Amino acid sequence: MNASLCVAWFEEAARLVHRDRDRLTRLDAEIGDGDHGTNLDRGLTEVRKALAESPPGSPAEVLTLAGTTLIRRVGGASGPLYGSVFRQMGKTLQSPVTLAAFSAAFEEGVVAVERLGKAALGDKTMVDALAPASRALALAVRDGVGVREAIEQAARAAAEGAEATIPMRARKGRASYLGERSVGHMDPGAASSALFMEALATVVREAA
Amino acid sequence: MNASLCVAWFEEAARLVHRDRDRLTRLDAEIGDGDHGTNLDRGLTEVRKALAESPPGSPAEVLTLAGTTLIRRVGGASGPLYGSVFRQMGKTLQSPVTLAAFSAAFEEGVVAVERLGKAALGDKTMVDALAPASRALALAVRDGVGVREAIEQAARAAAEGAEATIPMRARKGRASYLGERSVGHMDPGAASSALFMEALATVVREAA
Amino acid sequence: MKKLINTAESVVEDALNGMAAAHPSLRVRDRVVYRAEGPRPGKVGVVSGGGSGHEPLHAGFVGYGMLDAACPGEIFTSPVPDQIVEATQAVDGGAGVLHIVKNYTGDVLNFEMAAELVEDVEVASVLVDDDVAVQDSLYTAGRRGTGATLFVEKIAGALAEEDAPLAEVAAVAREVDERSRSFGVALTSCTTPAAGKPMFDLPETDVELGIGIHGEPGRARVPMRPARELAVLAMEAIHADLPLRDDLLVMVNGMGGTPLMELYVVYAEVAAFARGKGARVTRSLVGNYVTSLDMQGFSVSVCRLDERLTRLWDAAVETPALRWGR
Amino acid sequence: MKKLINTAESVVEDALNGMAAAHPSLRVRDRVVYRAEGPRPGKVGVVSGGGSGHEPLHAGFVGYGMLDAACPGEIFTSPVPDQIVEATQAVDGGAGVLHIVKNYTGDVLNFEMAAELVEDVEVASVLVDDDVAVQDSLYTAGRRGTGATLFVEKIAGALAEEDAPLAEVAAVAREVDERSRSFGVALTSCTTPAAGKPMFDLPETDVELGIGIHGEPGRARVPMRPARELAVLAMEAIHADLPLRDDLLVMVNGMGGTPLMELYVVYAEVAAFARGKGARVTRSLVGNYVTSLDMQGFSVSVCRLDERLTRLWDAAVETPALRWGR
Ligand SMILES: Nc1ncnc2c1ncn2[C@@H]1O[C@H](COP(=O)(O)OP(=O)(O)O)[C@@H](O)[C@H]1O
Ligand SMILES: Nc1ncnc2c1ncn2[C@@H]1O[C@H](COP(=O)(O)OP(=O)(O)O)[C@@H](O)[C@H]1O
Ligand SMILES: [Mg+2]
Ligand SMILES: [Mg+2]
Ligand SMILES: [Mg+2]
Ligand SMILES: [Mg+2]
Repeated sequence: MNASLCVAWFEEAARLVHRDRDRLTRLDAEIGDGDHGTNLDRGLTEVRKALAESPPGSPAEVLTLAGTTLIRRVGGASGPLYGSVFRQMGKTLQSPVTLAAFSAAFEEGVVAVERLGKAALGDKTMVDALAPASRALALAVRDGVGVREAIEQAARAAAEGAEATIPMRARKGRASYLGERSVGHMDPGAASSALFMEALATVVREAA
Repeated sequence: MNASLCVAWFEEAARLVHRDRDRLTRLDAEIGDGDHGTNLDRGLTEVRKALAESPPGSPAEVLTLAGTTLIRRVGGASGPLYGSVFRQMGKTLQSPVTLAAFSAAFEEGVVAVERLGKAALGDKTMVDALAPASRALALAVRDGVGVREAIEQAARAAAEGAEATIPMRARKGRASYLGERSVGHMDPGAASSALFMEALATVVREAA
Repeated sequence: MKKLINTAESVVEDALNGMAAAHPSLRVRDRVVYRAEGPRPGKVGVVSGGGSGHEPLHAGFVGYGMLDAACPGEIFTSPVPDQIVEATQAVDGGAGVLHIVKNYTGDVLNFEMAAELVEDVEVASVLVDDDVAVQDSLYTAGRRGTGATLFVEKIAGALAEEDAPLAEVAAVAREVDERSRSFGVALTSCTTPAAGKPMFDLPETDVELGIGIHGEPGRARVPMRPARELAVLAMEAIHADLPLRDDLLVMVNGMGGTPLMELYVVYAEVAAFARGKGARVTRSLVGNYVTSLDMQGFSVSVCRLDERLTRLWDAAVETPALRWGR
Repeated sequence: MKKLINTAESVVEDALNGMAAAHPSLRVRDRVVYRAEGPRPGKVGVVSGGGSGHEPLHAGFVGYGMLDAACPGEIFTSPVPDQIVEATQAVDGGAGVLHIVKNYTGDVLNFEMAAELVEDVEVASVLVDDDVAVQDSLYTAGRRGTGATLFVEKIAGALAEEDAPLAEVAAVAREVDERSRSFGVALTSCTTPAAGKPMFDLPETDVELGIGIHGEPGRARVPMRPARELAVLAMEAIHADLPLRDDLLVMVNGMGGTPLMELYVVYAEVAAFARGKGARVTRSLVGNYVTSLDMQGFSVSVCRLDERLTRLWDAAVETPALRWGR
């Protein structure tokens, strides 16, 4: 993975989030406060702008700039949380960026969110999409799966993870205020995490 | 006409206004402020109570008590206006209460409203129902028509007068604020005046 | 319709009980709201009133530097003469009483009747008629009294507090009315508890221009547009009638159901318009002051200040809804 | 949806421009609202913030005796660390700065990040979590911060004005939070400008109990009932968690679209309930203070006062939305 592929990742993520903005906002309206789509859309627009203004030279720098921009421009819970994922990835990503290096950094990013949000698997948050994606990546590395296939598997795991939040009862974030009533709705942050992984799969597929 | 017939008049009017409260309020919502039905319903309930508590000995006293009660309990435009009709009638009604005496007092009542409200025929107010009713009474007296028939004619004239307010453009009261937009709606005060006359016709018919 | 009421019949009474409980500075008796401390000898009493549903007007303006008493009627129904007579006699401190009356047939008639019935108290009356949406002609009941009522009550109340004689207090009230204009815009209708449904139907695409404060439809219905354009429409209507110049007091008033945030959006445009005409907005007020139950919308009221009116506006006031200087 | 806005994107900016224009006592810069006169040496700075859409909270409480700065985020979105860092550094008068943070994940995270980034300023943080509708357990993000935020800001602000040290100002803020509870009821949902339609559908026959201030649905939906019963439901929930006794500060707060008249109806019932429990409501507030855009409904907040808290509540305050004593 090089810097331009990493930039392409955020551009594609921005496109998908913009396309699905209203869906994310609607998911958030059901069990939160109805701003997740606009929050992320605003944040990723700023990320694109920042990446275009001063194109970073390495994937690590792309991730750090994206993370910092999300923290500085989004607000809400998802700003600091997504920002931390990418900042932590940028901080820990080893060169050259092999699948193994990417997988390791991604896991660091997920751990950072779990720590910051004090969230665990099953709490009905973005962690429920991110953690399975990280696990899929790690397994792919272990089994020597090719990059493209590995990322596809991670994207599928994230999508399934997001689906799996539907029957969960939320224990973190705003949805937790609803208690039982949070059951039956997909977590908006898990849904947007699935979009991030879908975006990665798309740019990796197209780069191949 | 004796005191008890006059009391019966207000009881029947109270019944009709209560029955048509929502219609009067709706008419007032269209070109006014949506309180005419509740205003008159509240006022006539108080009139019934007052008449029951200290039953007056003469029609003149009934009218005066009704008028005073309306002024003291209704508020809005219709309280002072209807109150003045009946107070003025009470003040000027001659004994014995022949049709001619009643007609003369009624005319005095109408003149009182016209003066107080500075309203003339065609301004789209209660005057447009009351004045034709008074004229019908006067004509009936001139032509020696029987009491029952005379009152029926007055009631018909009031109803027609109320209908005739529909195409008018209001020049008095709240409806005047609407200018052209007041056209096409019956004036609520004219509608309630028609009910007063209908009530009188009913009690006279039943007394016969 | 969902409303925080017990019954439609008791809503005025229940709300007055709440006011009395919430504000030890007020005393409520027989449907009149007084200052708890009663009349001050030598001070002109200032009394207003009108239909309920416009809260905080009028009862929320009873207190030091403003009203001595308010007479609330039923919803959108002017009070009855008895209330006004009671209030007038109770607040007279020997210097007479000013009636501040919004120009509606019902208010005018009931206050007139009351003024005739009052005994041993000198009464002066001032009509407020600031709404430029209504043509003052032979073909209307004259302009309505709306937002400027607050200006009149504040400034007349301040002068009364200085022990000015009745004629002067009445004169300044008239002067404020003459120098003030208002215009209102509705995004939605309002719903009275008694009717239980909106007074008029206003589709999602339209707004009513030139509304009053009783849920009456306005003069015209036009397509919805951005806040900036609505503010300009209102200001143009005012400016056409009272050229905006020199020092202005400007109120952007919510109709009851409009969030404060939106009123500030409107205020920014209103202030920019006034500046564009070369006027200075030296005093302002943004909030829900002269309302129409749960209606969404706003009105703008403008008063052309001079030094004396500015001083009286700035004078201390201590009421439930308007308070500064103490 | 009809709203008095120019565009959904610009609404926060436009409203802040309106606030700046309307209140010469405020200065707005880079999405932070400050007192125009700037920090006073030796005084602890008091900063709060959160998503917009709750007006007048927080920016309407910037001024003498309350906040030094407010950081408004986008609608229902907590501010970003940059704003908070800016505000914190700008208002420090050398005695440190208190952050008053409503307990929501987003607010907590952004204020925490800001506190880490601030340089050369001592920062203390207080979480407000007064909403009894949420169980404080391992299975939730903890209780939400709602109406009591106003109490905390007022009382901490008053103590800061007396030049108390940071630790004491933080301690009194924590004490107020501990002594306060709130409960909210929605009659309608609210509509964010971005979404353009109500957050949830609430039929004409039902209300939501235990709502927050971001249009989140509540804990339960029950059939609509008279104001008296809704008030009792709210007060029972509070009383079960914090027994009502001695002196109380009570706020009946409108959610933004509720007319003042209805809030007074509710207040009468709330006060009666408190009296019924043998408590004394010695201070009260009725109005739209901590809102949720155009939502119709109310919340009740109660704080158990002692002599010191009463004195601090009574201390002079001069902000756009809360003002007394000067
Ligand atoms: N404590 C937490 N840990 C991990 N993720 C969280 C936590 N709290 C919230 N989230 C995620 O953030 C999402 C909400 O983001 P967003 O709507 O942008 O912020 P906010 O909740 O402040 O309005 C949730 O759907 C959830 O996935
Ligand atoms: N100046 C007037 N002269 C005669 N009748 C009037 C006048 N103004 C109003 N009315 C009558 O009063 C009716 C309205 O009564 P009501 O709704 O009870 O009072 P308000 O207009 O104060 O709400 C009108 O329909 C009209 O018939
Ligand atoms: Mg959200
Ligand atoms: Mg009417
Ligand atoms: Mg009326
Ligand atoms: Mg949010």
